[in-house]
Amino acid sequence: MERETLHRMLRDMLLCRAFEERAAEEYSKGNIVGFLHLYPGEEAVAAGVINAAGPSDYIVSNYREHGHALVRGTPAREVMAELFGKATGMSRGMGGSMHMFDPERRFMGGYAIVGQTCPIAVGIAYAVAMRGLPEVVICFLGDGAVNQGTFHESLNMASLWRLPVLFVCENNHYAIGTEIHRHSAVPEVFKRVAAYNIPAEKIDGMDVLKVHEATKHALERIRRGGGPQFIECETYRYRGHSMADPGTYRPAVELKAYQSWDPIAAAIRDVEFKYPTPEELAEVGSDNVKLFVDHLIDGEHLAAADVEEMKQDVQKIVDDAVQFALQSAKPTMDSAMDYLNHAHRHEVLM
Amino acid sequence: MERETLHRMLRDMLLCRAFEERAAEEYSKGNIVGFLHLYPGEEAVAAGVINAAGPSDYIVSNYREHGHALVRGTPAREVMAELFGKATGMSRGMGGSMHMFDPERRFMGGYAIVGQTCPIAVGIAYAVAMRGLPEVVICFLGDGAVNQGTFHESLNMASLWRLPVLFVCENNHYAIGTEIHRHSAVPEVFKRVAAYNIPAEKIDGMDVLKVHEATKHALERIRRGGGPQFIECETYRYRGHSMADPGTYRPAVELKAYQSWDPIAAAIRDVEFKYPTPEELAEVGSDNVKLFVDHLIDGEHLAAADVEEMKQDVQKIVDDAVQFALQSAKPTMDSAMDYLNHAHRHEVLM
Amino acid sequence: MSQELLYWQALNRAMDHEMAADDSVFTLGEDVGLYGGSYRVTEGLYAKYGEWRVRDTPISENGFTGLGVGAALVGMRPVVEIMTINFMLLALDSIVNGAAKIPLMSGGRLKVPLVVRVPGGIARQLAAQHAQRLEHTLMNVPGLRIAVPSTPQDAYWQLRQAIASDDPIILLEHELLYFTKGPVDFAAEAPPMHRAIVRRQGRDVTIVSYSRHAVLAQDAASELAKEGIEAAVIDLRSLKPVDWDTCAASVEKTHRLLVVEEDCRFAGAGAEISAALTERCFYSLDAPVQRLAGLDIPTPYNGALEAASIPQIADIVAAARQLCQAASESKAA
Amino acid sequence: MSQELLYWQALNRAMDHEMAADDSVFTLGEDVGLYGGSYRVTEGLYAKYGEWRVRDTPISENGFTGLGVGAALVGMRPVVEIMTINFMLLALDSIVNGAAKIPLMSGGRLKVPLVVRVPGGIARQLAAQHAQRLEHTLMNVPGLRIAVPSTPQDAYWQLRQAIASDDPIILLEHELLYFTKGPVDFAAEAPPMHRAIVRRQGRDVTIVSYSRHAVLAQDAASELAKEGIEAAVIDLRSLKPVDWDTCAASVEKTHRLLVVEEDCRFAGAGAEISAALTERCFYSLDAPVQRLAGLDIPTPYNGALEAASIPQIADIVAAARQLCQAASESKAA
Ligand SMILES: Cc1ncc(C[n+]2csc(CCOP(=O)(O)OP(=O)(O)O)c2C)c(N)n1
Ligand SMILES: Cc1ncc(C[n+]2csc(CCOP(=O)(O)OP(=O)(O)O)c2C)c(N)n1
Ligand SMILES: [Mg+2]
Ligand SMILES: [Mg+2]
Repeated sequence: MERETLHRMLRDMLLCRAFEERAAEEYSKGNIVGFLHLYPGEEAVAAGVINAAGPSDYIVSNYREHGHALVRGTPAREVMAELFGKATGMSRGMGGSMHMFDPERRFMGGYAIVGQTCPIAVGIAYAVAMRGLPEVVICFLGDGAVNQGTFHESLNMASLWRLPVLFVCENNHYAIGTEIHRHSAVPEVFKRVAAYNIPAEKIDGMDVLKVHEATKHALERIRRGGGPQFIECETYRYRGHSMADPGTYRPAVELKAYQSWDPIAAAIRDVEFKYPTPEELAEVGSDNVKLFVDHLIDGEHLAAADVEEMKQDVQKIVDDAVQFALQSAKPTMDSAMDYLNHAHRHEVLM
Repeated sequence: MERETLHRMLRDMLLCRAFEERAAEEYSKGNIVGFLHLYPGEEAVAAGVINAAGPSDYIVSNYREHGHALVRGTPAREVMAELFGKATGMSRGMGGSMHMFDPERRFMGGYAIVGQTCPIAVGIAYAVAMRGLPEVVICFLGDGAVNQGTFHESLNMASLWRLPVLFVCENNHYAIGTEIHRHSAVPEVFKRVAAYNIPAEKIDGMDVLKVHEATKHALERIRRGGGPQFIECETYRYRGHSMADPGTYRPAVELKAYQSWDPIAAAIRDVEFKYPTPEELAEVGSDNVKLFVDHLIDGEHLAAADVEEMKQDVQKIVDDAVQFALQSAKPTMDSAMDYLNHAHRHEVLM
Repeated sequence: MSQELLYWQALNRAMDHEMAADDSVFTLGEDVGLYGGSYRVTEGLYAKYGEWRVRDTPISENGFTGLGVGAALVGMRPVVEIMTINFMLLALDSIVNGAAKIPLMSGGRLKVPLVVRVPGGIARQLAAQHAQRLEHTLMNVPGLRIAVPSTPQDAYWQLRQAIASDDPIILLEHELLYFTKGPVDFAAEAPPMHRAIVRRQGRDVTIVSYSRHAVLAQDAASELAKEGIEAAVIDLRSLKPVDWDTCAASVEKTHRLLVVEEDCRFAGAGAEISAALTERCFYSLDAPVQRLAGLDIPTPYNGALEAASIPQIADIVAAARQLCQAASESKAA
Repeated sequence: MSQELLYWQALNRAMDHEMAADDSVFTLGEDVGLYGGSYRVTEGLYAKYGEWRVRDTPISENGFTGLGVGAALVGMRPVVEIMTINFMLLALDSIVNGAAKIPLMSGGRLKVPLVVRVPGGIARQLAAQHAQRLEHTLMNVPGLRIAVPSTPQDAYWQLRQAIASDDPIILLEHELLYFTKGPVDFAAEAPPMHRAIVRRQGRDVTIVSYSRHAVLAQDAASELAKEGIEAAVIDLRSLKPVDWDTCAASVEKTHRLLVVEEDCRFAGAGAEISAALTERCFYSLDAPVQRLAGLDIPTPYNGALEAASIPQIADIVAAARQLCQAASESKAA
């Protein structure tokens, strides 16, 4: 892989991590309100998948999408300003954390109804196929979304008409507080996809290189006319479901197991539920970012000092984003009404 | 198999056939109005499945359910009167063809929203499981219903909680005018069920003995605690989707192929669409009823004369049902309001 | 210039004209293609435009409606046919949480030029699950527009306008209107999509209605004329937005308003019409606005009860007559 | 006798009391079990009653709501929790085409003793897809009943009454009320489930509201009292059926009516309230009924715009004041 790509992916992961930790802080200060679903732990998926896509491919995401937007290239300023509800935000302060849009980068949103990304992505893919274009639509969804009827309907249609869509399931093993074996009769998500005759594979979502590789190949297969593809990325979120969720339903040892890169023992399910303390979090070993950093340093793609510099760079970007968001103007009700009606501005209604 | 069961199944099939042909006639006369979906061609499924069930098992069906009700034991009079919209009908003239209920025989309806039978059956099964009873719920659905999100959601839940429900897919290869390979990415319905970890098999739905056998075994597995089971019955409807549908989208040769018990050749898909004329229908060979009659006569379970007698018997039943329906009183608006409000009759609302 | 067409034919021509003019227009739904559409609206289009532009879908209402939303986001102009409005309950998430909200939610960065065509209303003994109206459900959703054509000409005009518009628009078609006939002039200039039309001028009472009941109201007005009651009949043509000006102008002249709808009375479309016009014309009204509406009951299958569950011409006549009497009595008093 | 409880705690006690009394009562929904419910309503029940009676479901709204309907048909008393009303759009088929229609459709042979509990309304910056009200959608469905408790005591009473009833009932809970406190008397006799309550008597204007806005209306009335305007405040407590008698009695006394709702104005719940009470009290009204409602816009994320999109206390005060002025002017004129 090119050095440049490796660097870009690491930088993206660091940016996502720093951005989200800061968002959590700003939430506690009251600068961000509403539901805030954070991404730490899952950065390897966004970085691996989106960096494998081309500029004319489309991305459709859910409510845990800050990382997806950042990796896609939306300036951190616009992402943060949206969280602050400002007119300079990527959705002009209208959408907030769960509804981020950047159509110029073909980042098509930001949907908070579980499962909704599927038909929307399939619809964009239908348009692409009908036009005979070489573009692909990447559709993110969680493990919990697999049980929504819309998932089923969408995959059947995507396969029936061989639409150019790559489904990426970010399987973090939980739908809020419900663990996957308690919400899915077949907890191996990729196996369920056999029902639609869509090639599906499960990969290690904590390893950005594997994610990138798998995505690249899947996109190639799609562009060669292979129809829709499905990738299940096994991953984990380090925080609660949203800032409103203490995450107490997950055993601390489970969280640690992921962060220190061990396979989860089946036994841990019976462990008493308890969210890890900050101390416990601090003493935890390597996570997906650490793993990648180690790989890059070991492989001499990067020196430790470079990583430090990168960390400082992204921190600056995040600080700047917060400053920008703080100083930005609020949207007005007039602008809201304009957005609502912008599509019929030149039409005579009555 | 017991002689009695064989006789009962044949009688049921003949009754269904005679009933439906008469219903078509009454529809043409204007005695029956609305959507009327007829069952000829599929009788072996109702007879085979429902005769394998016990009296305390539940049946949930869709809008093509006259046969299911008849086999379950609802008097033909009540079924016909319902089609006529009379107060003596099984739903008191309120439901019509698509909404037939007979809770005393645990025939739980009659639903006209495609896919809706699934969650309702799963709900009844949940109640049975929660109570720890030995009952099973039989859920009928069509091949088109498999693409409804509700199907997916229901099967996942049924499997997750190992509910006592037997799904019976009446695969007649069409959802109205759309052939299965045009609506399902995986046209073998039973294969799609693997996504839910539910044992599934495909059987010849034109052979009542095979249907009966498969159902018996599936019910046994469920009662032994094996969780939900799925049977796909390959069958065919000889008529259009409903009385409003000429069925012109189906090649005549395809229809004949089924009626004369040949496998369908792949080639027929390209044949010009044309609904068979009455002459063509008449010259057609054996169908599922004929097949069973031949088997019973060949096996000396029955003489040809017995069959004739049976046919006359069921014809009398159907004639009587029409007379009954004609002479029955119409429901009143007061009764309709009573039905709407019957559940809160003794409650103080305000 | 104009030709006599059935309502479904007018819709069919509108589809054809738009599809011919713009290759980003496509239609999808159950049996719209090979089968030609349940009410024949898409007849012939599959042969003419091929399967990509006339797409038969599986029975997956939320899925294929959502597909339409997605395609609209990237510049296509999808016309989704939901076989009947009864199944739209399954697709409401795509319509309400999707199509209606994306323009605002994206800060005006995306448009949703989607049309959803749906046959609905009370037809002939289709029973509770196939005989309902969701007018009010849709009216309460900000971001949607709703057209309710009652004539072949309006069907032609409004479907074309809906396809040409960049907003998500629902076209409510009435199942009993598909086989009604009327003149259609393809070349005539269309009135704005949401403008109400005064179908009949009147002096004594204003009857406001829409869709099939606007037709019944005109028949009722002819009856009333025989009794010397001159009823104005306004066909709303649109339920969102509603052309209040046209309605208010008539009410201010007649001082009496009867709202006729097929929708269930309780919280039906008529509630908004009655409330809004009362607010606006309160001091011109000689009597409270009357609503004549469907009974608050799931539609019974039996034909007589079905008919009794929605307003018939005679009911409209009686209600208008009574309203005129009540108003003059109260005035006299 | 009574104790101070939070709204969610009152609901929790109601659940517990009903589950203890009748083993056919069970509850299901996303994260109602192990996790204890998004708004804590089912807290502790999983440990006490086990997984069959407190069932965590997959994210399959139409499926598990339909499951509730099926279970109700055979004598169970399911309490389905839909995590928030926004997701009920996915479950409407099971509610409307299922629960609401089966009693009539079966000719009275089946009952559907189902309760659907749903948090809803505008909370704090949850944005368009998580900040809506479907009051009107549900009101227009014959066969449903709808309760909208605004106090912990009502929450306790109405949830118990809903579970005890044999009809399908929707309990609309407001997300901003869960952490409000009030006295709850477990032993007191409950008023009928759909009876409106006059929260404050008044002479000059009647304010009719429900759910959280009934609380705001009481605050507004206190403000108005300082200006010498005595506003009666009626908390509907139920949106279907509506207790018209209680409302009409007050309107006939005050001659002015202000309807306050959080629902979008166009075709919102207030439309029916305004239309029905105008029909009934037309000749007692000094001014047209006023509706104060949410703007017709998907809820913007920004906090200030969100607040501006629904009526606040000051808006209620201003509207009531203006209504009293307008009415006396028109009377004087
Ligand atoms: C249709 C719907 N039901 C419920 C919710 C509430 N909800 C938000 S996120 C979530 C869990 C989703 O889990 P998953 O798909 O695994 O995604 P994750 O949050 O783990 O990334 C739920 C239940 C919702 N937003 N939409
Ligand atoms: C949700 C829904 N969508 C569409 C319809 C209209 N419709 C009625 S039957 C039918 C085809 C169903 O096909 P299948 O499930 O194979 O059953 P079959 O009629 O062949 O027995 C359709 C599309 C419906 N009743 N419900
Ligand atoms: Mg998850
Ligand atoms: Mg079929």
